Amino acid sequence: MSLLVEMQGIEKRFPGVYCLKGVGFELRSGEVHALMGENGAGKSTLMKILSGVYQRDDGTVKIDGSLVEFNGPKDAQDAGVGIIHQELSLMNDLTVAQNVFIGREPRSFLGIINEKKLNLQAQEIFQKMNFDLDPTTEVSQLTVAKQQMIEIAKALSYKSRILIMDEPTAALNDAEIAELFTIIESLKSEGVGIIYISHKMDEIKKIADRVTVMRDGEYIDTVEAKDTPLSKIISMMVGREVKDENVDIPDLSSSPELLRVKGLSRGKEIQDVSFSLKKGEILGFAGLMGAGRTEVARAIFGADPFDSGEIWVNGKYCAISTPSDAVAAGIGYLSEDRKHFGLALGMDVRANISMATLGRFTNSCGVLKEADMEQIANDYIEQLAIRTPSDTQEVGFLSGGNQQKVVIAKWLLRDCDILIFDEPTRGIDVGAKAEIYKLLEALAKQGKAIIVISSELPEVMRLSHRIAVMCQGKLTGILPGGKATTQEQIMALATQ
Amino acid sequence: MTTESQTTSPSLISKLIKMTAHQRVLAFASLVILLVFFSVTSPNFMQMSNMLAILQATSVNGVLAVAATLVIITGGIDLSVGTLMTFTAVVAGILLTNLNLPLPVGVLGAILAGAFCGFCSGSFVAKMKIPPFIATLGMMLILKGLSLVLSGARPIYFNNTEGYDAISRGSLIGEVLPFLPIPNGVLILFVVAGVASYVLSKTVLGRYCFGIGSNEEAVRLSGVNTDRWKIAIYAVAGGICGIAGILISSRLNSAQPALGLGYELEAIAAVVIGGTSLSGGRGSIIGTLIGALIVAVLTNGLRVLSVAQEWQTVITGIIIILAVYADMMRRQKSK
Amino acid sequence: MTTESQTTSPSLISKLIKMTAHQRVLAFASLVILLVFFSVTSPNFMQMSNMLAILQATSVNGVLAVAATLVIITGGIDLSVGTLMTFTAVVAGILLTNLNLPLPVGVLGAILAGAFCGFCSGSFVAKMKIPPFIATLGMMLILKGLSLVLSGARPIYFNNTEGYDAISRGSLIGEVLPFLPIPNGVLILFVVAGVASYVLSKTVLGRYCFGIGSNEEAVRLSGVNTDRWKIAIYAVAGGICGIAGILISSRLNSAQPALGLGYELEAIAAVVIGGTSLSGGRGSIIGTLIGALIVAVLTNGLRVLSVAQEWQTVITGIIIILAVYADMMRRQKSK
Amino acid sequence: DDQLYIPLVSKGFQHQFWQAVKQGADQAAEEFDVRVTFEGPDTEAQVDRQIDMLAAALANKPAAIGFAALDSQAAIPLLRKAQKAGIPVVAFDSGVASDIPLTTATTDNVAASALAADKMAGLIGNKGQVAVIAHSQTGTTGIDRRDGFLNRMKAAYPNIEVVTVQYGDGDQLKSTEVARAVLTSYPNLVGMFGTNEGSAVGVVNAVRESNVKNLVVIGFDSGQAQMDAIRSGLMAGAITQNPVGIGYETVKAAVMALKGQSLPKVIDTGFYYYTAKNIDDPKIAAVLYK
Ligand SMILES: Nc1ncnc2c1ncn2[C@@H]1O[C@H](COP(=O)(O)OP(=O)(O)OP(=O)(O)O)[C@@H](O)[C@H]1O
Ligand SMILES: Nc1ncnc2c1ncn2[C@@H]1O[C@H](COP(=O)(O)OP(=O)(O)OP(=O)(O)O)[C@@H](O)[C@H]1O
Ligand SMILES: [Mg+2]
Ligand SMILES: [Mg+2]
Repeated sequence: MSLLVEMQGIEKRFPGVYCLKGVGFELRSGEVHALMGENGAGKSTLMKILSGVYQRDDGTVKIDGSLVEFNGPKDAQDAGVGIIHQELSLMNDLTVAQNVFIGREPRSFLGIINEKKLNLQAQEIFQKMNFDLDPTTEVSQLTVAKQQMIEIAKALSYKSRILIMDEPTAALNDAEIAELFTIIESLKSEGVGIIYISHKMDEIKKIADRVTVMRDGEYIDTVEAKDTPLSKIISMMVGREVKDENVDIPDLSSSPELLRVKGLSRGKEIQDVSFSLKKGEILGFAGLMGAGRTEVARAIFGADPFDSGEIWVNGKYCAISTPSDAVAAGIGYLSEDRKHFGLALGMDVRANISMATLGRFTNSCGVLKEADMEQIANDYIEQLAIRTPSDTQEVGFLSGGNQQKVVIAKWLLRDCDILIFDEPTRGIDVGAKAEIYKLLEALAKQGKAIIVISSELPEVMRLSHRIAVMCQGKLTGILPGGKATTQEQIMALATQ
Repeated sequence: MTTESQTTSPSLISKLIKMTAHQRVLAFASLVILLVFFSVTSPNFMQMSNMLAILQATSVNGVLAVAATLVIITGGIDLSVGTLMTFTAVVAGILLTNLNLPLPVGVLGAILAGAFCGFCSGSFVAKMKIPPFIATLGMMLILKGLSLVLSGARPIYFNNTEGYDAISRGSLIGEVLPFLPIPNGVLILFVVAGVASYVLSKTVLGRYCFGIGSNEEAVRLSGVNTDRWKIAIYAVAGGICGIAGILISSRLNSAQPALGLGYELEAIAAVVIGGTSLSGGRGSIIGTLIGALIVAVLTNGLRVLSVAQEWQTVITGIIIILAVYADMMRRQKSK
Repeated sequence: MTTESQTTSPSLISKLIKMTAHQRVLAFASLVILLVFFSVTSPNFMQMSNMLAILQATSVNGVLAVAATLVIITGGIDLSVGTLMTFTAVVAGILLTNLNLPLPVGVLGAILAGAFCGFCSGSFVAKMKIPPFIATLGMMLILKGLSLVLSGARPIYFNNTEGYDAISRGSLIGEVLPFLPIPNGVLILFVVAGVASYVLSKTVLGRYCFGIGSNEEAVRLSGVNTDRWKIAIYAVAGGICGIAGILISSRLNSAQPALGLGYELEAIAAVVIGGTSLSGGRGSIIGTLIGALIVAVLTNGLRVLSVAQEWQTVITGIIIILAVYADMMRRQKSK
Repeated sequence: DDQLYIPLVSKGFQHQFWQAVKQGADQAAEEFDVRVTFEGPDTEAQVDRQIDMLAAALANKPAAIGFAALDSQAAIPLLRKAQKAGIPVVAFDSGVASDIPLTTATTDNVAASALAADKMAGLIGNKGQVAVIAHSQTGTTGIDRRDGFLNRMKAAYPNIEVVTVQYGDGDQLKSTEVARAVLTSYPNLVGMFGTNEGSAVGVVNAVRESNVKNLVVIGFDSGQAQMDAIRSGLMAGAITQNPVGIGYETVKAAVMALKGQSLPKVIDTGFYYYTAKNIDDPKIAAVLYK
């Protein structure tokens, strides 16, 4: 197998952040090379350098053995490097097909676009991916998961020899992940080299040939995937052992009910959803992409209107029509889409953490108590190990996983009685994930009621005291948590 | 984007309702309501000559609004459309009257001058990373001054150039269909709008307009040279302003160097009333045309009703807000 | 946001360079360059009386720009600041001259009228979901008309009200320090700017200003009633325009009902020159003040140099572009 | 250089009327060997801008100042300052409500448009509907010319009805649009009066575009388009002031004041009614600008 990529001594600094400290990396043709590391280790930055988005401060990049210099993404594309970015970067107002082929539209004389051909080409790619989507749908109408699939389709359409996938599965469900893996296999056989970044450890065993681990902007080691146990990789990443116990389900029979949802409905998206949640309970929501879990959560939170149904909090009927009603009633909601709904990217870490709780940090004249906010922000930065130069760093400059932690901190600080976490560990590294699990359990023990929506079945099963399964807008069943339920039982309800 | 009819019996009426409920048709609703209202309240409103006056009044502002639409869809703004129009009119005046060149040279010169100024604004925005508001505000001031300098601060009359005033005032349609003497200015507006609409929806330039307005970084990351395209879009918009310059100077048979200030707000208003978002990524030329027509009908109607001028302004303000509100409701429902 | 010094020996000079290289200080660079340039080229520029004239000229536009800054930081725009100022001046005139009420009533009335209009614009934006451009454009037209209606289209003079003109023209500072007769109007500008700056950086209102501008949906989903805050912000901006109305009418000793049109662009220009982004989420009052001063110094300096008026406009356009360009470069470097 | 410096702060700049005033001022500057600058705000509503201009002019320590006040009171404090510094002030176009200006070079706008009313009445046989397209609702010239016409009609011609006054801001295009709407709403109109060049040309454009016949149009000021319209008969006639003369007299008065010569309280530069017949008379032609 020939060497496709050879990166040596790559250095990169941002203001206040020494991000890459002489990192090396190599990729052979026909291999899947996993790049692992904690949040903020520098994985995405390294890949952005390889794909021409950032310019390196020092070091060399060779492709096919010859030195290259990329001045922009176009140069990298021309050299055969394709990338799926960690953060979605789509044009929301354009259609799916228009997004996939932006810059490469089939055009005739005078730049007139052949829209039919464009849609056909997109259709072809989707078919290859076994992905059912009308190419003329506007991207803004799609869920994050589908948008992620479009990013993948877009990267595939370049037919690159070097394909970088930066957390492609963070928003995907098992079915789509399986689909993606078949695609990866066939690309491998065509001799494409794939760099794969993910925080889902089980995936590494499934598809990676080699694994390179980074920590704190430094290169640690490269190992063969099949010879190395996961625990070894994890300890290389984190620098210590990570232990995660199994769930122990508390006895909640005498616990009072905090939340009751009765007959919640809206069109086809939410159909007559009813359930209840006790103090101290963690209720997991499982389901396939588009099952309607997010819709239910947003409706309860007042983010979207619903047609009919009632929400009872603490035994009292609650008329919720806006998020501020919901928060006043003690409900918090962590959105699955941090970029659009979770964070003010242009503001600093401190401001984002305190955004839902400003009332607590103001005096009677509306003047903010900055010192208190700084204190609290730093507490959470420490508690959640948020990697940031300071609490006044703009959130937009943090790595994806660290951004997610900031949103979590915001809701932890708000201290709601009922917390709805939609994909809380999306993009979060193993070590931190275990920390967050422990945190959720501790919160439940303190008497909070928690809903966790997750597309990772193991996560739902690991955390939940009960598991609600949704399918096409309906709640198809509620299963007991812990060892009592198998993946197969959940899948059966999710695909009714 | 479909709306479901409430009735169960598929009667003709329900079908009609269904048809008119269709998004595109409803966009005209405010316009139609205004037309009906003025027709009822004033017997003089609904005459051919007044309709032509309204269309004529739309022509210049409409063309400027088309230019502004392109730039606004990219997420930018063009404050220089009004003075750019004036500047190109002065250029045409110099070419035709002072230098006595033939008519096509003057027309082409004005359009090229417009495109060049647009090219400059575009370069300020794309290459120097100056916010469009400032780049085009600066351009507006520069052109305002240059128009006065070039013309010696006096109007340039096109008396030497045979047929110059026919560009806007003549009526090719009227020669063929004498009962429909639509002035050429209006015809040109519709041609410009038609071409722009085609370019926006069917060509690469249009695609990048929407793409850049929607998420410039994403387009750039896809390997498109967004800077170059942005410059191209501003240049095209500038060229269209050149056409507006020809139209207005032909209608006034002179290049008036002091005119044009304040026209930018009116053009942008037409664009936004037409449903194009100032944050970019969304918009249509047909919407802009409707927006320009709404403004023109409203202005004309209130004048024909002889409403006192100060109240005209008040009512215009209220109706613009209501029209856009109606449009927002319609869009929300059709979702 | 730190800049690393290139020199290794920590000499005094390198320290000084480091200090001036600091972001905040450099923001003044364009302003200082202009001041130095005009001082060198014209002996009459750097006189106390001319400096005061510049400050006086900044006062009204500065206050309007402060109001516009608040709205722009939320990602909105306020086109009504100019006519709102006029409207509040007319309200003050009616209260003080026509109704002969005492001075504080007139001042308070003007500010409340401004806040009420801002409240209306804010409600259009927040509750009716009308784009800020249209909501405030409508408001601008409504107020333009109403000012004429209320005043009977003629100026209202404040000759009955003892001391009204001292609000802007008098000099409290001058009474204490006779060599520094800074007019009260300028003092008021700095007080307004100081308070606004404090509110923006230290209070909930300010925090939500930035939050809404940065990502309104994220703030709403944090359980904040963004609609109510948006309305509050527009109302505060309207109240500030009321202060501008008092300032200008006191300076002219009359409420001029036709004034104010076009002032919105100038105010917004000052805001954008000062580095506030029209897409919201970023900005500062100090920047806006610098922006307003740059415009005022430039205008005054070119006049004092007796540059022909048409060239004044051209040069102003060029320098505004260059000043913003320099600012962009500075920010890029300091990153 | 040791030329005397006399800045003129005017009511406007770009419009032809003010350019003609500037032209007269430049003529005088050459003749008396002084340096003249000429400035004015964009619109006649911008009272405060004009005051900023006056302040900048004073900063330059001028020998004398020419000033056409947009508001008769607003500039008084600055003028007092000029007086204190011994800078003579000459008002032009319209007066200042104060005795600081040594003289005012102006014409009577009210009387001028009353003359327009008389001419209009004569041409339409003292009866019928007429309309006014004015250039400003709040500026002094706009008000004077409008009211001069209206009051004269009301006082002297009971059978003539002025049906509407609409404003086109002196912008040719807008005035055209406004005049067309007026023609639509009043089909029986027999006469129209445009109160400045832009308004008058707008009326002419509207008449031409809507093919109205037998409408008596009377204009104000001059300019190529208006003169052409008079020659071709589209416009019956127009009132002209002597803007070039206003500019000339202003500078001349300032120079005389500096030499210590006494000045009359008002320098009336006069106004004329011109038609196709007398447009080429040397006396008329001298006061028309193209
Ligand atoms: N544009 C930037 N400006 C400042 N700091 C940056 C910028 N981009 C990245 N960083 C910092 O560089 C470090 C590495 O970020 P990077 O995105 O490469 O991490 P990552 O390994 O991809 O993490 P994750 O798993 O969370 O995606 C982080 O500390 C981040 O805050
Ligand atoms: N903005 C939107 N416009 C139109 N349809 C939407 C929108 N958002 C979601 N949907 C549709 O609503 C349905 C439910 O989506 P939702 O996001 O609630 O699913 P989910 O169970 O949370 O799955 P996941 O989050 O894994 O995608 C899907 O069919 C989806 O396509
Ligand atoms: Mg990353
Ligand atoms: Mg979801």
